[in-house]
Amino acid sequence: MSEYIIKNGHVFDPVQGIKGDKKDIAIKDGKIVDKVGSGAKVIDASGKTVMAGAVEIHAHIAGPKVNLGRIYRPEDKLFSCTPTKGMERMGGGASIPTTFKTGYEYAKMGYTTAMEAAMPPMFSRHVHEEIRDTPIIDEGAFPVFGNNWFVLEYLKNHEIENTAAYIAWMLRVTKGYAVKVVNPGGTEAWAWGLNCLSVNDPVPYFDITPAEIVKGLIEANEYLGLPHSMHIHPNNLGNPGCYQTTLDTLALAKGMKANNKFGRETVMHLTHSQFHSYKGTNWGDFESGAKEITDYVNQNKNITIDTGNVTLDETTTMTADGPFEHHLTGLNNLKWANCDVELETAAGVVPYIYSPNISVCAIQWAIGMEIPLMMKDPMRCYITTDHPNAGPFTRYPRVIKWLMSKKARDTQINAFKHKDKVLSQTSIGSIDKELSLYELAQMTRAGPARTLGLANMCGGLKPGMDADVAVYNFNPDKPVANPDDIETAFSRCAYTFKSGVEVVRNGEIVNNGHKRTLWVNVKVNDNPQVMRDINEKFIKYYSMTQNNYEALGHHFVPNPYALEVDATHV
Amino acid sequence: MTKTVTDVICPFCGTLCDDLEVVVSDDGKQLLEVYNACVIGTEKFLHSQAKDRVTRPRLRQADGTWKEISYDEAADYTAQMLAKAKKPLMYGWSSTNCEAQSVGNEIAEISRACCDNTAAVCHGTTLIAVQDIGLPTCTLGEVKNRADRVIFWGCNPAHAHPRHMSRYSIFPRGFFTGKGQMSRKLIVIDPRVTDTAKMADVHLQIEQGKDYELLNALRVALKGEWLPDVVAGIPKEKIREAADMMKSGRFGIIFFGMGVTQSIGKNHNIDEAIAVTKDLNEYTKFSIMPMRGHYNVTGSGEVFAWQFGFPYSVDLTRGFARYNPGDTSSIDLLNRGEVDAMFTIGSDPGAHFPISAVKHIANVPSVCIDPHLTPTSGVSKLHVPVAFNGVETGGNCYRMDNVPIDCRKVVEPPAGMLTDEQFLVMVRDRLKKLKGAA
Amino acid sequence: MAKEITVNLISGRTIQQGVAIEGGKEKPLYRTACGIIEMDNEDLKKLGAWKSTNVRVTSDHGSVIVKAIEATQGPHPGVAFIPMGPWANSVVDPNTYSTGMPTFKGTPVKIEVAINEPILLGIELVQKQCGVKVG
Amino acid sequence: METVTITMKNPPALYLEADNVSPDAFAGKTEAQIAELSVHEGNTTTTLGKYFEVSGNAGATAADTKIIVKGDVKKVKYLGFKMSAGELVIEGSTDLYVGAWMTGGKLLAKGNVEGFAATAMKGGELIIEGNAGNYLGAAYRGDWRGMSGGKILVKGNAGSDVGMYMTGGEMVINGNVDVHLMTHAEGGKTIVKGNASSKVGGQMVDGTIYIFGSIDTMMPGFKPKGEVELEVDGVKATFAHYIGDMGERHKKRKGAIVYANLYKKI
Repeated sequence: MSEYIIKNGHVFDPVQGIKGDKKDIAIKDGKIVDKVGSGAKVIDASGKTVMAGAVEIHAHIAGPKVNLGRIYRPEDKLFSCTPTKGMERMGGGASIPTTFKTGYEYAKMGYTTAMEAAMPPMFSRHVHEEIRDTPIIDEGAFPVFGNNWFVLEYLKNHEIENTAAYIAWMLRVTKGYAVKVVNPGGTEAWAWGLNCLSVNDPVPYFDITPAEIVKGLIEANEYLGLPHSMHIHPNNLGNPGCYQTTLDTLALAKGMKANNKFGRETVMHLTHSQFHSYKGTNWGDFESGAKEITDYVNQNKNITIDTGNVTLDETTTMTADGPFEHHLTGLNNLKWANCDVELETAAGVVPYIYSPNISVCAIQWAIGMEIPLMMKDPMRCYITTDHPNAGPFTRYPRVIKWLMSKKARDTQINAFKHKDKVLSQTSIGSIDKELSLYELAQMTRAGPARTLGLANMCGGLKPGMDADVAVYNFNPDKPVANPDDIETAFSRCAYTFKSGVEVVRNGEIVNNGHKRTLWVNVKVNDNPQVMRDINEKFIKYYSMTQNNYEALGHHFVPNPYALEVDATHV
Repeated sequence: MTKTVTDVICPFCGTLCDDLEVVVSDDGKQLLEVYNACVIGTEKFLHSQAKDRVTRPRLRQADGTWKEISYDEAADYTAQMLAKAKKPLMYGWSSTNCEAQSVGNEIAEISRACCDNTAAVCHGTTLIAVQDIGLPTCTLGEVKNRADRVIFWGCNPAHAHPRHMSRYSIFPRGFFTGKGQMSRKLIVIDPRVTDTAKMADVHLQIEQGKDYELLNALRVALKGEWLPDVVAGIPKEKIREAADMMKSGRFGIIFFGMGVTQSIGKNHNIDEAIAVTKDLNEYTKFSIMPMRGHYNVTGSGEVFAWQFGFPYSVDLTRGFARYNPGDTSSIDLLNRGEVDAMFTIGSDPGAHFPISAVKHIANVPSVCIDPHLTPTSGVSKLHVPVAFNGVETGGNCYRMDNVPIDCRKVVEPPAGMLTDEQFLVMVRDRLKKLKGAA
Repeated sequence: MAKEITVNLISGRTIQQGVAIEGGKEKPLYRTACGIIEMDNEDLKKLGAWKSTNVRVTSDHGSVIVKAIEATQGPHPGVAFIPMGPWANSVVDPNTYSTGMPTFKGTPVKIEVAINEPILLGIELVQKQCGVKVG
Repeated sequence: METVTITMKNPPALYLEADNVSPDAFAGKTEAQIAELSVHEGNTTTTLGKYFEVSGNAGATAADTKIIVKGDVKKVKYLGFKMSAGELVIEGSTDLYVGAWMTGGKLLAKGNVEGFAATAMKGGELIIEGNAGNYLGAAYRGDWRGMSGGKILVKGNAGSDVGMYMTGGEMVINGNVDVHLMTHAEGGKTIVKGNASSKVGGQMVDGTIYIFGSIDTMMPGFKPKGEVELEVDGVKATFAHYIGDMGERHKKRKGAIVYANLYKKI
C-alpha cells in the first residue's frame, strides 16, 4: 500500500489536543504513522485544514425505509440524477440519495465512517445489501430493540441477563453494531394504532412501561460492555412540550455507569435532540426547550447527544417511530408510508418541507442551532441532521457555516418570514458563540468516535489509528471574508483518505476504497432458555424460519470488521 | 442414500415460502422429492429435472433453425447487441436473484439501456399509486399474529398464491389470533365467484372495471356521507355493512392483486384503496399489501431503487436515470417502437405482453436468458438457457412484504450450465471492453 | 340462437396455469390450461355452444382460437375469462393510458363457434402471429 | 421579436429528445449556434442541425424569440420544455412532453400532441389545435404539485388523467376527455365542452370542473346540490351542481368546509 505525507496543513485533532498547529501527517499501510520513507507521496496541505475523517453517528442511509423513500419519491430525483463519471456510478436523489451517491457525497465532504441509525432486525439482509453498495465509507447499523417482544417480555420481569443474551444473539445474526431504541413501547402500541407519549404509559398487552424498557436496555448494554451506549429516540418526539418527556427519559440514566473496554464513558446517547427540545402546549405557543435539555446534559456526564439540525429544505422524514409519522401526515397531508414489522418494530415515511416562511420550521432551525452552541462539552454533542429527517446530510457544510458564523446565522434569521417569532420563542438571537475548528473536530470526529467505542480506530490522527484523513481548502489563518466560503470549503475536500487510500482529490472520487461493514461480535455464556425462546417464537409467530434469518455470507457482508466483546466473564 | 435439505425457499410466487424440504440424491445431482410446497412450487422443483431440458445457448439461423453455440459466443453476441443499440430494453429480472440483478444494472448502466421488471405488467400501477399517496403496510407475520379483518380485493390467492392463506392470512393461529380462521372476518371483492370468494364472510361481486367507484363509496360510507343507491352493482346497504365490518376490527389488512392493477382506473384503483386504508387508521389499525407475483419482482424493484432511485421502468439512455411510466415503461416503449434491441431475463414477455408488443420484440435484435423454452425464446434470436435460480443456485430474494430471504441451492445444475449471474458477468466484462468503460 | 355474442373479457392466473408454465410452455398441457375461455353457462347457451367447443375470440386488437369451457369460478354472466398467457394476450387491449400497464382486464370481445379451427400451442401461437420463421 | 424556423429534414430512426427547442435555449444564439445545440436519439447525443434545417437568429432574450417548428416532428419529444417566455409554434403533430414544466410564454401546437404536455405547468399559454394525450397539465410521478398556473386550450379531445393534482390555472377542452379528470386536484378550473368518460373528479380536494356534455358514470363521492344558472366561457346555461369528493379530506375556509365543485350542463 502507498505511503503518503500530508505536509504543512493546519491540523485539528482533539485526540492529541492539536489545535491548528502546522504538522505533517504520515500514512503507511492504511494507518497513521510517525514517519514514512522518502518515497512517500507528498500532499501539500499548506494553507489548508487537516482533520481526521468525520464520523456520522446517526443517519438513515440504508435499508427498507430508506429505500421505500426512494421508491415512493421519484420527484425527489427529478432533474437531479447524475451520470456515470470516471470511478463514479450513476447517482440521484436530493433527500434520499442512491447508495452510490451516498458513499460519494460523504467521502467528498470528508466523512469516512457512518452509522445507519435504525435497522429492523428482520430486514438486516436488506440493510447489508445497501451497505455493500455504498462505496468507500465504513458503515455499521443499529438494530432496534425498544419494541421487540423478547425485550418486552424479559424486561417486564427485569431479566437483564436474558435480555443481554438475546441482544448478543441479535447483533450476531443481523451483523448489528449497537442497541437502538425508538419510541420505546410506543411503536408496539402503534401496531394497534396507539402510542406511548410518556415514559410511564403502559405498553398494551405487554404490561411494561417505556421507563422500564429504557433502564433495562441500559443495564443490558453495560452488562455486555458494548462499544456504543444505548442510543435512544425517546417517546413523544416532535410535539410541543415534549422536552419534559425527554428530561424524564434522560433521568433514567441517573446513576448508571459505563462498563466497557472501548474508552466510552457514557451510557445513553440521545439522538436528534432538536426534535425532543420543544416547550409550549401547541403550535401557536411553541418555543425552545434547548436550555432545559442542554442544562441537564451539561450537568450529567454519562449522557451524549446529537443535534438533528433542520436545514430548511424539502426532505423526507423516516423513522421507526410509526405513530409519529401517522401524526405528521395528518399535519401536512403528504403521502404516508408505514411498515409494521412482526415482533420487532415499525417504520413510517412522510415527505416534509421545512419552509423558512413557516414559523414552526424556523423555530426548529433555531433550536438546532442553540443546542450545539449551548453545550459546554463538545465531546458530548455531535452534529447531525438526522438525515434525512431534519434535512439531507449533504447540508452539513451549511450547518457548519451557521454554527461557525454568527453573521451567517443572522443572515438566515433576517430571511425568515416570522423573524420576530423566532427571536421571541428561542434565545438564538442572543447567542454570539461561533464554533471553532477544534470544536468542530470534537463534534464531528473525536466525540462521535469515542461514543461509538471507535476511539482507538478513527476520529483522530494519532499514530496507530486508521488513516482516515480529510483535507479542506480552508485556511484558518485567514479571516473569513464571506461565511459562504465556509460552506464551500467543507462541501468538497481537497483530499480524503480512507484507511490510507486516497479516495477523493479536488472534490472528485478517485478510488472506491475498501469499504468495511462494522459489527459487534459478543461472546456470552450459553443461555439455553433464550435459545429455546427464540426457537419457539420462530416456530409460532415469525413468518419465516429461524434458519433463514441470519445475514450470512459474502453477498451481505463482503468485507466485515467485527469489534470483539467477551461477556462470558460476568 | 439421500439427503434432505430443510428451510428451502420456493422460487415461484411472491409468497416466498421458506419452509420447504427437498430430498436430493447423495451426490447432490438429482432432486427426488419436494415437501411442503404447493402444487406449482413442486412442479417448479421437479421440472428442473426434465430430461429434455435445453442446456446450451442456441442462435436462430437464417432458415429458422437453432444452432447450438458456446456460452462465450453467446456472451459475445449479447455484448455486441447491447453495444450497438441506441435504445436497448433490458426487461425481466423478476425470476432471478438480487446478485444477478445487480450485475444486470451495471450492464444497463454501461450500455445506457432502458431497464424494467415484470411490475410493468403486474404491480407497476401499484408503484405509481404508492408514489402518489404512500403505503401503510406491514409484514406478513403481523397479519398472522394480529389481523381480525382480511380483505382480498381483485386477487385470488387460492390460485395465484396457494399457501398464502394457510401461512399468513386466513388460517394461521398467531399471537393475538389464537383461534385461527375463527378470529377473522374475510371480505372478498371480485367480479367472479372465485375459489377465494367462496370462503368469504362477505363477497361483493363487483361490476368489472368499477373498483375506483366502489372504493370511493367505501370512503364515503366510512365518513357516513350520502351515497347513491347502487355503486358498481353493489347496493349501498351492503357497502355500509362492509365499511362497518372493516371499522369494527382491531387490525385489518387489504390484499389486492391484478384485478385492480390491470382494470381500468389502474393506479387510481390502488390509490383509492390506499386512501381507504389511510382513512381506516382514524378508527382502528389497517394495512394494505400488494400480492406480488414473481418470487423476486419485489427484489428487482428494491435493487433498482437503491442503485438508480426508481423501482421499475428506468431509462438510462441519457446517461443518468429517468423514470416516467407511459414514456419509459416496456409496453409503451415496444408499442411505440422506441427500442432497437431486446434483452430478456427471468421473465416471459412473449407470453405475458399483449401481442402488439411481442411483435416488436420479434422485429429487433433480441436475446432471451431463461432456463425454459418460452414464447419469448421462441421469438428471440438468441436463447441462453441457465440454471434454475432457487433450485440450482441460491441468491437473495424479496418477499411480497419486502422481507429479504436468501434462497438455497438444493441441487447441481446439469454439467456445464451457467447461472444468470455467471453469464451476466461474462457479458458485462465484454461490454466494458467494447465501450472502453472503467 | 346467436351466431356470436359479445362479452367482457378478463384474464388472470389459475393454479393450472401456474403448474403448466413451470411444466413447460412448449407442452400441450400449457394449451390445456390456458388455451381456454371460461364462460358463464348462460352465455354458452346464448352462443349455442356446448362445453368444450372451440371458439374464435375477436377484439379490436386481435383474434384467437380457444376452447370454451364452463366457468369454474362462476356464475359471472357477461364476463368471460381466459387464463393469462399468449391466448388471452392475442386479444387484450394494449392501451396503457400512459401508465405502462395494458388493460388486461375489461376488453370487449366477440365470441363465435369455430369447431373446426385448431387451437395452437403457446409458443407456436406467438411465433405465427409475429411471423417468426421456424426451422 | 426575432423568428427562428427549424424544419425537420432527417427524421430520427427512433425518437428524438429535443429539450433544447425552446426560446430560453435559443435566446442570444445565431443560426449556426442553434444548429449546434444538442439533441438525443436513444443513447446518442448529436446536434439539432443533424436533424433540422435552422434558419434565422434568435432574439437577445427568450421573450424576444419566436420559434417555428416545421416538418414531421411526430417522433420528437420535449418541444418547449421548461420555456419561460417567447413563442413556440409547432406546425404539425408532435410527441410527448410538449411545454412540460413551462412557466411562461406562448406555445401553439397546430396538430396533435401526445402525453405529458404541460406537466407541472406554472404559467404561460398552451394552445393545442388538435388532440392532446394523457396527463395534460398533470403532476410528475409522485409529486403533489401539478399545473399551478397559466392557461391551456385544447380544440380537439384530451386523454386520460387530465389535470391530475392540479392546484391552479385554467384548462378548456373543446372536445371530449377520457377517464380521470382532475384527480387529486386542490385548485384550478377545467371546462370540458364535450363529454367526459368515467371517474371524474375522484379524490378531488378543491377546484372546479364544468362538463357541457355527458358523464359516463358519476363518482359516488359527488353529492347533488341542485341546479344553478351559470355563464361559463361565454355560455349561459343551467348546470347540475355537485360537491365532492365527499370521501376525501377537505380544508376549512372561514370555519366552513370547502369542497370541490362539479357542474354538469343540463
